Amino acid sequence: MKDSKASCRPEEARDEADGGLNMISRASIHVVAYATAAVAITVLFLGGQLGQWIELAGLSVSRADQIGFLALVVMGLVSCSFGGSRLGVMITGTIAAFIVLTAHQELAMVRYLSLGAVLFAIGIYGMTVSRNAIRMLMSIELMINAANINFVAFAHWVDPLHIRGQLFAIFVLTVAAAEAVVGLAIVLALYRNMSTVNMEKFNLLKW
Amino acid sequence: MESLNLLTALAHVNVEQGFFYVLAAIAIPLAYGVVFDRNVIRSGFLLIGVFATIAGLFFLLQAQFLGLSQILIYGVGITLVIVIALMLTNARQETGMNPALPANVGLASFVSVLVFTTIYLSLRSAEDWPLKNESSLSLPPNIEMIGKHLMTYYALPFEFASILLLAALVGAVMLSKAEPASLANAGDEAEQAVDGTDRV
Amino acid sequence: MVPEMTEELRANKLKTDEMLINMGPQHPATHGVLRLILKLDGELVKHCEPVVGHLHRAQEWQGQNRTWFQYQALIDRVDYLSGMFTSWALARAAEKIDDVKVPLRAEYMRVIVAEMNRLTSHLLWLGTFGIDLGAMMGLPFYPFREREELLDLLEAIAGQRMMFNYIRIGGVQNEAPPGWFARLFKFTGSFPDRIDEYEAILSNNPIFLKRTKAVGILPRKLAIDYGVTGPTLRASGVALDLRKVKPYSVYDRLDFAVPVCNRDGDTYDRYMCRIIEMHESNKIIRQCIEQIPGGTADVLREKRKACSACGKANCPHCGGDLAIMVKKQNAGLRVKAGEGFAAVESPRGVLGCYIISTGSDTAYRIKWRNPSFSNLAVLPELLLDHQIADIMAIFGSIDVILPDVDR
Amino acid sequence: MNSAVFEIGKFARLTLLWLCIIFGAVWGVSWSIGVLLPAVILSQSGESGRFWAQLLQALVPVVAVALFVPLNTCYMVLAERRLLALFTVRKGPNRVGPDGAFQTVADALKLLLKEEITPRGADLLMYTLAPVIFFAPSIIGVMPLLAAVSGNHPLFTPVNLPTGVFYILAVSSIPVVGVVMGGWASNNKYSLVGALRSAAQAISYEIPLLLSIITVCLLAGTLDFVQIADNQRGSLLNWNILGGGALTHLGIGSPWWSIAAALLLAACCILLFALYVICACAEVNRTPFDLPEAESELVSGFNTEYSGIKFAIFFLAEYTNLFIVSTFAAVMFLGGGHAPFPGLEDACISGLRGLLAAWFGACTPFQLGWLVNSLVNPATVSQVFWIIVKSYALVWFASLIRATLPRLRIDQLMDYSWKRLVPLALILLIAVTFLKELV
Repeated sequence: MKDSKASCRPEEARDEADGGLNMISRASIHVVAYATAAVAITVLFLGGQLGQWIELAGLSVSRADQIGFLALVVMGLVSCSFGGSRLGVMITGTIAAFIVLTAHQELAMVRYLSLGAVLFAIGIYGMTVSRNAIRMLMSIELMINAANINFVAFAHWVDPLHIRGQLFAIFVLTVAAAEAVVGLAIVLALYRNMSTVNMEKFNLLKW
Repeated sequence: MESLNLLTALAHVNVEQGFFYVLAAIAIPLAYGVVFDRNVIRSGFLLIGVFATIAGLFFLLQAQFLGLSQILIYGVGITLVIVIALMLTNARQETGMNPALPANVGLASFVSVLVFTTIYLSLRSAEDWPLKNESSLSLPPNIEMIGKHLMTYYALPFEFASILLLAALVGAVMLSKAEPASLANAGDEAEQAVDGTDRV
Repeated sequence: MVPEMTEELRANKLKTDEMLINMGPQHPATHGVLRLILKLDGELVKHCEPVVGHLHRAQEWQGQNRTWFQYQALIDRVDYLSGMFTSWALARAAEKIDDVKVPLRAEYMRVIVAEMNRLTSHLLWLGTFGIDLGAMMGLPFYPFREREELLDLLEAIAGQRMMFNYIRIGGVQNEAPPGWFARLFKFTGSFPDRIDEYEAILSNNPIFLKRTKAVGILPRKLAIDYGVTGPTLRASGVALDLRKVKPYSVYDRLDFAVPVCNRDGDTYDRYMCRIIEMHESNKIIRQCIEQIPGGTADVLREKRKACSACGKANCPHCGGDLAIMVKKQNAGLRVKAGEGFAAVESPRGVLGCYIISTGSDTAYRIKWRNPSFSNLAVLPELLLDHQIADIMAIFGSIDVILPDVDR
Repeated sequence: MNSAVFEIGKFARLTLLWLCIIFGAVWGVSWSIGVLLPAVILSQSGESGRFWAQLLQALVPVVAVALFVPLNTCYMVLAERRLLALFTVRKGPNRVGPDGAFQTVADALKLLLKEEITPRGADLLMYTLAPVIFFAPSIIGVMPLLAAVSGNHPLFTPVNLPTGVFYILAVSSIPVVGVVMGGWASNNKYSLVGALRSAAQAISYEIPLLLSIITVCLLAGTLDFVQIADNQRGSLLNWNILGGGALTHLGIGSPWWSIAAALLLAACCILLFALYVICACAEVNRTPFDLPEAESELVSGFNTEYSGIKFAIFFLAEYTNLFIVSTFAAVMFLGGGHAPFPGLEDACISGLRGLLAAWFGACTPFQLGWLVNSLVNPATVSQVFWIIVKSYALVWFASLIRATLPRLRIDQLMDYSWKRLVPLALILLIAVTFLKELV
């Protein structure tokens, strides 16, 4: 029992050692997140006025949007209270930024594409950063799904007659299934040999 | 179809937009959870949630068949396999630790923000989307359409996909087949372990 | 709590994540309070350690601190499914020390009730074995139907359904009530058909065969090494049955076979052994009813009514071998000084009792040799590399009674 | 022997009582909020009440399902217990209510009032979410079946998806997520093993299940429930279990190969039905495939730690799922709402119509005729009657299986699926398509 804890310790130590860059990035995330959270709260308080301003500016926004804003911000706050401070703020910030960026869009399609982009970005982050190989695979699945949203959105708006985007999404689904199966088999085989799924330990091909 | 009138009427009142935001507001926290949750198995379950919301988006986009396939294949099949893999490997190793590799965090967040910005800006800058005006309500059910396409224009890729799946299946079986020698000395080791533990 | 491995251990030996699981003492299928510490690799059992003693009641110590008369009643509780056999072993050991010759009629009565008890025990085993294999609602109740009839008969003769206290030092408790033999004879007539009924449910059921064939193979040598006895041993191909090998009571006068499997026994063989044993026990009971000196209780009663000389020691209807009890059963019951060992073949195997008596109203020392204890000892060997589901099949098939293990 | 007949009689009485309760309640409530209230609203407030009337009508299927599911579960549990008692020479529940009719109601009340216990170390969110995820699909899954059960009655057709079959298949694959989630979140090793078993089992039995359903859909040529049921109109010979009408096309002059193909097709379809029943048993965790909750091995598997209302929800969902697969089989294989003989159905409908006419002809002071006719449509009633008879027969059959067979082991279970059922399903898929063209 003690040994396994001891084995964690060096990593934590290194965590602190190269924390310089880390701290900066954390701080920047905080700044971004709090800023977007502030925007979200502004949206919450302004409510109807924001819609009027947008309409004044020549754009149209429907009542449903405002209801959507409200629901989103409430949900963000709820998740904030659930998920601990930093993650909650990040989530709220992302949602708020997402609303602000997409709510006034004329094209509904752009909303979907933006959501795809958000999920894709989250997936990229997870894939780059994950310590666990399986979590990395999950992030890849996330990215593939984000791409699928785009395909289906395009099929709906650009090619409703021949919904070829949906066809492509089906092929993507197939490939993703194959990828998941083989990827997991590789991870399991690695686990059998190395008895860990920690990406840092997979250093057989050092050079 | 008296009852359907109400639903179609509701569909015109921009409910679609509201539903979209609700789904997005579920999907984004869940996706964050997939990446950031300290418990990997839990993030596996959250991934199911992400897939379910994406299936919901597909329903909003009138892609019923794809939405159902998403639930059937992704939501249940793939994620369950992932969760099982997580349970088979030692997930306890990682719980309690920071799930992220610390060295990569700054770079990764930069890259992901960059990716999003790039995509978003390119979306905004595109002026002439080749949009079509046909209402998809009047079209034949998309499952028929998909079936026709798969059997005619896209027959060859379809076959290739099946071959790919077969290859993946065989490959996965070969990779994960346990070599019998590895089980040989498990017994004495287990004995040791039992002797060493608390027998309360 | 799962033991955490050191990094080297993990790297060298552990290939997939193993799991330590406690089966029991409060598990629905451990037949009592057995605790198995299992080490599982996925579904495979990699190590098993039975922990016994949760039901320890100091039965041996109590024997040294209770009068013989009290202890006779107490000892039925050791193996609550076959109480006749424990009291029989005690009675035989005490009689050996005492040099008492048990009347022949009493010996026949002992064999009858003991074989009936063997049937009830096997029937209960059959029902619970079905439950262990997951025939959740279906199976148990058919054997229990027959067991109920037998228990009614035993209750009629002993006044108790489980803790009979019927076989006493020096004979048996009392004569059978009116009509008892007729009922029993009628039951034995229909019972073989009932056994065929169970077999129709189980013996050819493909799922049952899959679950039992080639599962939990107990090699002959291993069984002998561990001191396994009873049907579990005979299913492994060793023809050890005290009733045949070292006939006691009147077993040498009876014609019955001892089922022995001619190969290393698996779970199915153990099941089959017990099924055949039930047929044989049934046969024994029928023979006893036919052979019993003095005829059935009703016949004897009629004869005694008609007899003028009754009550005298040489009366052909009531003296000599037609008595059922030769010692006074009261608090003054004593056994002569000396030591003796006697064993009987209980439904679970060889049940032995060793007594040292100083001639007082309590025993000086009593030691029991319980079949379940030795049979249970072989369990870890049997379970190795089997699946979780097989634990129950194997454990059920060796038929262990936990009070018999822990005493 | 006599006592067995007596017990069967009691069971029939119980069934009748409960059917009256279930369908009386569902019919009464649907009729009042689907017909009576809208009529009242429309007569009171005219055009302005149109929205509310429509809203009420749209709510009918939801309310009907919400009523039907718990009541039906009450009956199914009771029926199973009585049947198992019958099969195993016991009496079964016979204390609460007449012949124990309300035993399950009492049990449900007890479960609702029991304390909920959350084990230490459990993942609270997942632990709470699991029963919901397990239960939601069974509610959603009943919805499109309603259309088939009620013969496409407009009030009960909430989503007439043209891909109803696929919809049910997709939805019915969700519960296993709940099982895995609950098993993992309970922080109990037995639960975890049960959950893993369940996942493996669900994934491997889904394949032959899907294949068998796909084969039937190929035979019927559609994915629409209502259409599949309608295709089997006529007689027993038109049912999909006997080849979906292949036998009826045969005349005296048909060539020998056509006759042979039709007979073969019927045989294949019977096999297909057997395949479906086996896989469905495995999908809804019924004996002999109840490994995830194997009582003698894993105590109670994934729901070991659940108590109170959460356990009740698991229980409810399990039985509803059983009912769904049974109804699904009735629609896909056993002719849906059509009687086995054409004369029988007509007799049913005309008899009912006559009865209604006699009844409402005698008392029409309030001109209730149209109101009643809007829901007591004789054709609909006959349809519901036959489909319910068929699905309950399958449910009882599942009870019989439970009373008979021991449980399989996990490796045997997987073997059975991958080495026997999947090849069989593939062979049947090819054989049925081939023979269908030949007939």
